[in-house]
Amino acid sequence: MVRVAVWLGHLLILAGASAGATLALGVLTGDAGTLRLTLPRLFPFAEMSLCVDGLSAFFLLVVALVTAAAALYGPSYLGAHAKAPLVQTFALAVFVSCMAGVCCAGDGLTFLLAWEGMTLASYLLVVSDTRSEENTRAGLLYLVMAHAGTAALLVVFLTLAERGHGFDFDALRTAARSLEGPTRSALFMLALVGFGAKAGVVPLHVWLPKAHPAAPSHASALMSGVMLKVALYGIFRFGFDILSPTVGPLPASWGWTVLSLGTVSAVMGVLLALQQHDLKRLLAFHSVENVGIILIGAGLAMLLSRGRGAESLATLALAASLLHTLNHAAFKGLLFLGAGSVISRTGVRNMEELGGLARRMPWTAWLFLLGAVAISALPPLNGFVSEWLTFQALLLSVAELGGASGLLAGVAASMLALTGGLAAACFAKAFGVTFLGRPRSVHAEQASESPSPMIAGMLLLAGACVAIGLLPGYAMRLLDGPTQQLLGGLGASAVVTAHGPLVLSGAGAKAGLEATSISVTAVAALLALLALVAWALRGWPRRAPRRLAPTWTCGMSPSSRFDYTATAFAKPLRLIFSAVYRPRRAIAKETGPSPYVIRRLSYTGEVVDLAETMLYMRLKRWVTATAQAIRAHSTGRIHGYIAFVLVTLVIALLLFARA
Amino acid sequence: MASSLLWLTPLLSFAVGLGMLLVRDRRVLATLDVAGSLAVLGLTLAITNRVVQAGPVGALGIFRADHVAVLFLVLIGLLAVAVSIATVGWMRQELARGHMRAERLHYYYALVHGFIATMLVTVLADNLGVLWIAMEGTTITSALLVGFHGDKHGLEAAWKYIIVTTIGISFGLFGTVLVYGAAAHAQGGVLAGAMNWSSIVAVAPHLDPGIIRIGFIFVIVGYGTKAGLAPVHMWLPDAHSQAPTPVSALLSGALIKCALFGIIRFHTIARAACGPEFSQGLLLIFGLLSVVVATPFILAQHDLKRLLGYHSVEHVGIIALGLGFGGRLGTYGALLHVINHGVTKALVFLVAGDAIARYDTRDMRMIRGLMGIAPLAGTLLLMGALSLAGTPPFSIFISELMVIQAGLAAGRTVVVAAFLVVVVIIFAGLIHHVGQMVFGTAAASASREREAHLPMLGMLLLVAAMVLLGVYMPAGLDRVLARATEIIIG
Amino acid sequence: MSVELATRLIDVLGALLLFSTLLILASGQLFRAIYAVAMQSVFLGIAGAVLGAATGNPDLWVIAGITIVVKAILLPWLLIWVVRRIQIPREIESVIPINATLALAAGIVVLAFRLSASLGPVRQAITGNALPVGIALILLGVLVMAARRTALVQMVGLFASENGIFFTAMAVTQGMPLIIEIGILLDVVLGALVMGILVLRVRSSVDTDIADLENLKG
Amino acid sequence: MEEAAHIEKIAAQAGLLVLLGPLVTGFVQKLKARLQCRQGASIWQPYRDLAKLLRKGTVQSDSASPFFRAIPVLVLAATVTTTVMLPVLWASSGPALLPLGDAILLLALLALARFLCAIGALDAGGAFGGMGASREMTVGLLVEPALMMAVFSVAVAGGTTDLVHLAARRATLPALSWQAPDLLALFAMLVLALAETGRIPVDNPDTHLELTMLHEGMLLEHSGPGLACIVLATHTKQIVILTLVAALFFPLGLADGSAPGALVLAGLAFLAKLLALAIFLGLVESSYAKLRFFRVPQFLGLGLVCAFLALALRIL
Repeated sequence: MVRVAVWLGHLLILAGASAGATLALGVLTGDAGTLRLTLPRLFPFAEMSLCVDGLSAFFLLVVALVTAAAALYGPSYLGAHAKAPLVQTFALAVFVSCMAGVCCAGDGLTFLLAWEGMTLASYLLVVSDTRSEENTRAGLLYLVMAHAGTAALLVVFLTLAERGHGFDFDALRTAARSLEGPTRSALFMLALVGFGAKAGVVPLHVWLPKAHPAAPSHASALMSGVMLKVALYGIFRFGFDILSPTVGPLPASWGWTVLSLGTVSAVMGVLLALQQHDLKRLLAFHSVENVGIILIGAGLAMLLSRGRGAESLATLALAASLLHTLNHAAFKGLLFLGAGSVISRTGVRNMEELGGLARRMPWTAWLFLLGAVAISALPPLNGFVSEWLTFQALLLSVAELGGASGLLAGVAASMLALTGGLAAACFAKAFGVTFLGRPRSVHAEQASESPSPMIAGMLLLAGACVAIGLLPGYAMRLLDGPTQQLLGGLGASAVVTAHGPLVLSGAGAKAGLEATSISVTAVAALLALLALVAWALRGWPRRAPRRLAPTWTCGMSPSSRFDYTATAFAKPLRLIFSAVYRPRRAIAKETGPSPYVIRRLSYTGEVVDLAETMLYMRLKRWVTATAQAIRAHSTGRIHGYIAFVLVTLVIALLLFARA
Repeated sequence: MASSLLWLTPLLSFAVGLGMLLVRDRRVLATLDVAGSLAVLGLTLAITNRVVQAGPVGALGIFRADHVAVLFLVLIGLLAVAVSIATVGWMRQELARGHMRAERLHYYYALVHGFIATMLVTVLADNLGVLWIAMEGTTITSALLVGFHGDKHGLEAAWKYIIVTTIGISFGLFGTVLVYGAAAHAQGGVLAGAMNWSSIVAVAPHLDPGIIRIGFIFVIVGYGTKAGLAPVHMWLPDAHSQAPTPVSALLSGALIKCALFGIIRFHTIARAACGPEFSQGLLLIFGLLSVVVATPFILAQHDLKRLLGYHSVEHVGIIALGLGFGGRLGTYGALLHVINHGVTKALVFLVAGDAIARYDTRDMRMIRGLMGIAPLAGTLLLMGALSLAGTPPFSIFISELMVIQAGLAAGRTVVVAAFLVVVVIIFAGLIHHVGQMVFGTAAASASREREAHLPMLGMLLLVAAMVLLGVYMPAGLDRVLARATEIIIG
Repeated sequence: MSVELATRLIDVLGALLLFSTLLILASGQLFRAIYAVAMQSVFLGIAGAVLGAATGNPDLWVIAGITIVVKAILLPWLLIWVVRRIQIPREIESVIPINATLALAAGIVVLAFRLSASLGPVRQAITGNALPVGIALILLGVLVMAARRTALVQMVGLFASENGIFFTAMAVTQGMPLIIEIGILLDVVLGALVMGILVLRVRSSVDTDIADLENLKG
Repeated sequence: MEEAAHIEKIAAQAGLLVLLGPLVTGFVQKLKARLQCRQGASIWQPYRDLAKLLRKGTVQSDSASPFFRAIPVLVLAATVTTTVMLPVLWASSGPALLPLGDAILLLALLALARFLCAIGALDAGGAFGGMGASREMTVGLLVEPALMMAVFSVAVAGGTTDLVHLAARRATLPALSWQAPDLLALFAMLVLALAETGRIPVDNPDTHLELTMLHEGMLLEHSGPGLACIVLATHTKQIVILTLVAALFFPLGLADGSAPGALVLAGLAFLAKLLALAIFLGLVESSYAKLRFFRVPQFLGLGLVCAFLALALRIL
């Protein structure tokens, strides 16, 4: 009975997702222009409406993609080990529809309502999976951060609505036109804080790695893969559309802020991810990294935006960042689903206790590897495409901008390179330790492949990763709408795929010079060809048959204890970047009769998240301490009460009795 | 006919109260309770209907119901019904635990209805003197209810309550006298109903601003005490935490609002007499103070009901802010917030009462995993808390939205900023407390008896209102609110 | 009786009322305080009568009568009954030392007079110095409640401050409507009764003064 | 037609690089031997080793997964793919008919190879593989950004990251048009090349003590043809790196047509560059000791700083 309901729910979600996808594609491919729909008037003071333009449609597409996969994946997953499958199905439905609502909102009120609905539904998903104290705390932190963000957004929306006499986006735009510079920038910064808190921008990210893993895995996929994007949608919508001045470039301060925030988030996110042993937490931290990468592109586009004579370059940057949005949704969704299938089969999240799953769950393993390659920005998958575009944009703008901004772009470029390397290392670790080697626990020992619906969900996203990687030109066409809408000028595809859909070219190079262009498709073909050749080479000439033998462990009989653990794998980086990690370690030695005979060594170590310890912990401690102190001062004496009344009256009389 | 309703309504509930003194049987009492409340609700709705149809209506020269009044009237009726339904279940638990003695039940019910009657008179009064008398009446009846358990803490709370609020109210009376004096002077000699709000408002622009200022200061400090505005709020957490839970619900949900009603009446006069800046400025200051002062006590609180008490302080502050920001939007938002907070706070108090009964403690550190042992109550508590904290799709979000927008419209950016910061902090505190109560695993000692669904009806009624107003504004309510706004800000 | 005479009389009575409140403040004995407030109520009644004579408004006579009956006889009697009922220390313990209290009182009186001095034409609406005296009485009454510990003294303070209100109310153009005055007095009596009940119940259950309870805090 | 010719050129260059790869290794080994006053093996030894390995059978770890066998092949493929992106003999500044790639793609492909290698090392599930993988990835992620920055600093000047165009463009500049950034970038490149080619002082190609291995450590479990693939990949990677340095900084004598004279010249120039860089490798390797692994970051830090300065000076 319950199972049927869960299935039905997910099928409905799937249907909704496909509907949304078709709608979005319709708008993006230009058949249907901008769609408008006025909702029944719920509140006297504001008219509510939906409006799907290019930008909305693109993000709607992102939502729909991952949602479809999650809907395929969900039922079996929930069936496996859910506390309250019905509640979670319901919450999931609300969650995705609210995300779609935010993307399609045509006015501030609809936006805010959907936005908060999104928060609440995801909160429900976070706390409903396992009722542990930890999850409760994670949910609390999440809710508080989200609420703080919303407070900032409220100011932005209400200020504009107040000036524009209406919540409708057009009204907000007209209101924004009349703004003077400082106010405009102040509002943008507020919006950045509001959306950044939801998007997990460092240092507002602390809730993310705690909350995302706590939800059921396909919900985590949606939170990490899509919800962050919805927040980014807000940044795009406000930065380029609503708050942007009608003429002239965007204020340089915006681009600077976004670009630097993006860089910091990218590096910090991946650095912290490297030290995680909880599969899902690791992935969550990578979301911080990728949001950073997306913001790098966005910030660059802001710096280059209108009226600096580099339209095509700005378009390139924006296209890179938008494409990465789509890509990250695809591969992060895939990875979370993969992690989920591991967890649902083993019940273990700590990768130290896994291992050897590649043989037991081959599908999951292959797909996870694919996702890992994609997220590490390795060719020939989609992650590489968007990062290549970002690199091109950065390099060309270095020359274009020059000076401090140029240097910033240069630094961003090198940091991006570092990020790529770190990500590769991180996923070599994650994949290797989780799926390869020998199983390190009975759970891993007894694991078996997940049911086909879950595999199907992953396949969908994997397909997206490969398709975007090999045929980037076609994905690029989807970006025409948003890029033209936000920056004007030529669309993305005109700029980026100048030499045909299979060739990417970093446009906007200096006059008279040939734009750098690559064809991932061709390279992939070459790769495949060479692989075949090599395979043939190793197959020929005939030789003695293949033998199996135990791994070389200096002559001792190999066991899973010889496997290199995740902690050990990340050790060099822990030392190199100890300034960031502030690693703590404790080694307890249990010696036998003589101090030289060691019975047992137990090692415990941890790294800290600087933002958490330096900012939030201190803030929390300070606030609670003050509150305690104030509260301690209140005596329950009635005379005090009366005195307060008397004094208040007297003061009020003294101050206000006379005009 | 319609005019007679004005005095029939309080009279009815008073009569019900008196009648109860003669009854001993528990069931009959409960039935009378619910029936009486339902009748009151019906009558209030009838009055509302009349007012909406044909404008304000007066009676006996001292009663009058206009659009402002009916808002509060309906709120009282609604809460009366919800509370009396919930009382059924609560009373069972209390008797089971021996906190209530069966032979004293009729006093309890009688007092509750007397209390409701006085509140009705308060909002129906046109004559400011009658307003004051009824207000003092609420103090007396509810003070007895606060101390009803007769334990040390209850009596202490009752004493603080009656003493402090009586002082406050006497200030209110003095303010009333001054305004009356000014009015009588302006009208030249005493004429019929010189003490009636309606007639005073008529001449308000000609009143002497100097004396009105002093009068309004006395009123806002006086009735403000009763309404729980900081810094004269201190009795409130004591009383609201010690009172029997249904009474707490009424105190927080309805009584505070009656005091605000008094303030609003005088605010209208003061606005007309000395211009908006004066009274709005005062309201702004008290509002901000209340919101800020409540914060630390909410954060570092362990007693569930005290927590809710301080929350009432915060929300009264928000209402005052709305009035203080002024303008159509602010006033509208404040009035809407009166309804929203009344409904939500009553709900939360009732659910909290259930939780407290289950765990037999008010210490939030002892209450864990309510969701596990009482799913419905847990859900309601969570929803209520989220609503109190101002998250959509619950009603309070909408009114807070309006208040904030009004603040920005009034150009009070600093106040709004401070307000938002504090609200976020309070949100953190509240969700921290509630999250830990709702989730986690319950102690073995907690009672796991199945939830009786009939009493829950009362709460569900409130939840329905809470969610409905969060996602939709009925046209009728909107019209009443708009008209009431006009009445207040002219 | 002519208006000037009335005004002069009212001023005198106002002074007497102030004086009696100061007596309450200064008194270290419970009974003295009670007698002082009773005396104050008598003055109040007289004031009512004077105003009634001056304005020829019969209501004021009635009010004066009721005032004397209720506030000068009934309530003091109630207090004394309570005191006799429960054995409590007869001397008043202070939260704020008496001299400090008196200093504060002086300040408050000055404030009250400054305030009403700032008022314009409306002063004619209120006979004599009834307004400043009223304000002063109210604040002083509350001061008593804040500065003295015993519950009963707080009740005394409350009555004193209410007397202030009544004084002003009477002096306002020909007094308030009779019905209202009666209602108010009724409330006062009821309130006093409830307070008395509370005091007695605390005494009977836990043998302390209710005003000393301070367990509810924070 | 022209496209076909283009493909031929590219194929020829790629083949050349793959074939010359082992020779460079052999030459360096010979040089080292001589510097250590040893006779040393012939410079053709690497070819013999490869042939031998190809003929051998395979011994595979019993705990390895199905991935294991595919990895050498993929590593080789990824590495060899990079060879088509380099200007070896030809460099035309005209539009690329086959946009096969640029510096970024090249580095990314090398990273892919490294990634796969590391996975293979973890697959067998021995401590040494894991250690090797961990260290290799660490070195790799330290080298990569620096390498990128060095390349960028050149690319910014050239306005493109396409190596062929870069080379062609720089070849047109007067021979001694070097500025400070170029020198810094070159220096950085040389430092990083040592690390990237797995040479002392970062790694020791001919160690056989597991604990000191970086790259070798990852290959422990590979054997026979599989090992051959990876070794070949290693040779190829080395020559690719050297060619990259050459293409970025000494784009001299590159032919712009298929005139035989120009071709011969280009060939000789290429050999000369390789020789110079190989000698550099050999000299450094025989005059330094291998660094402790945790000193390596400081060594690479040098390259990182140089590369960053090169980029910064280029921009400002």
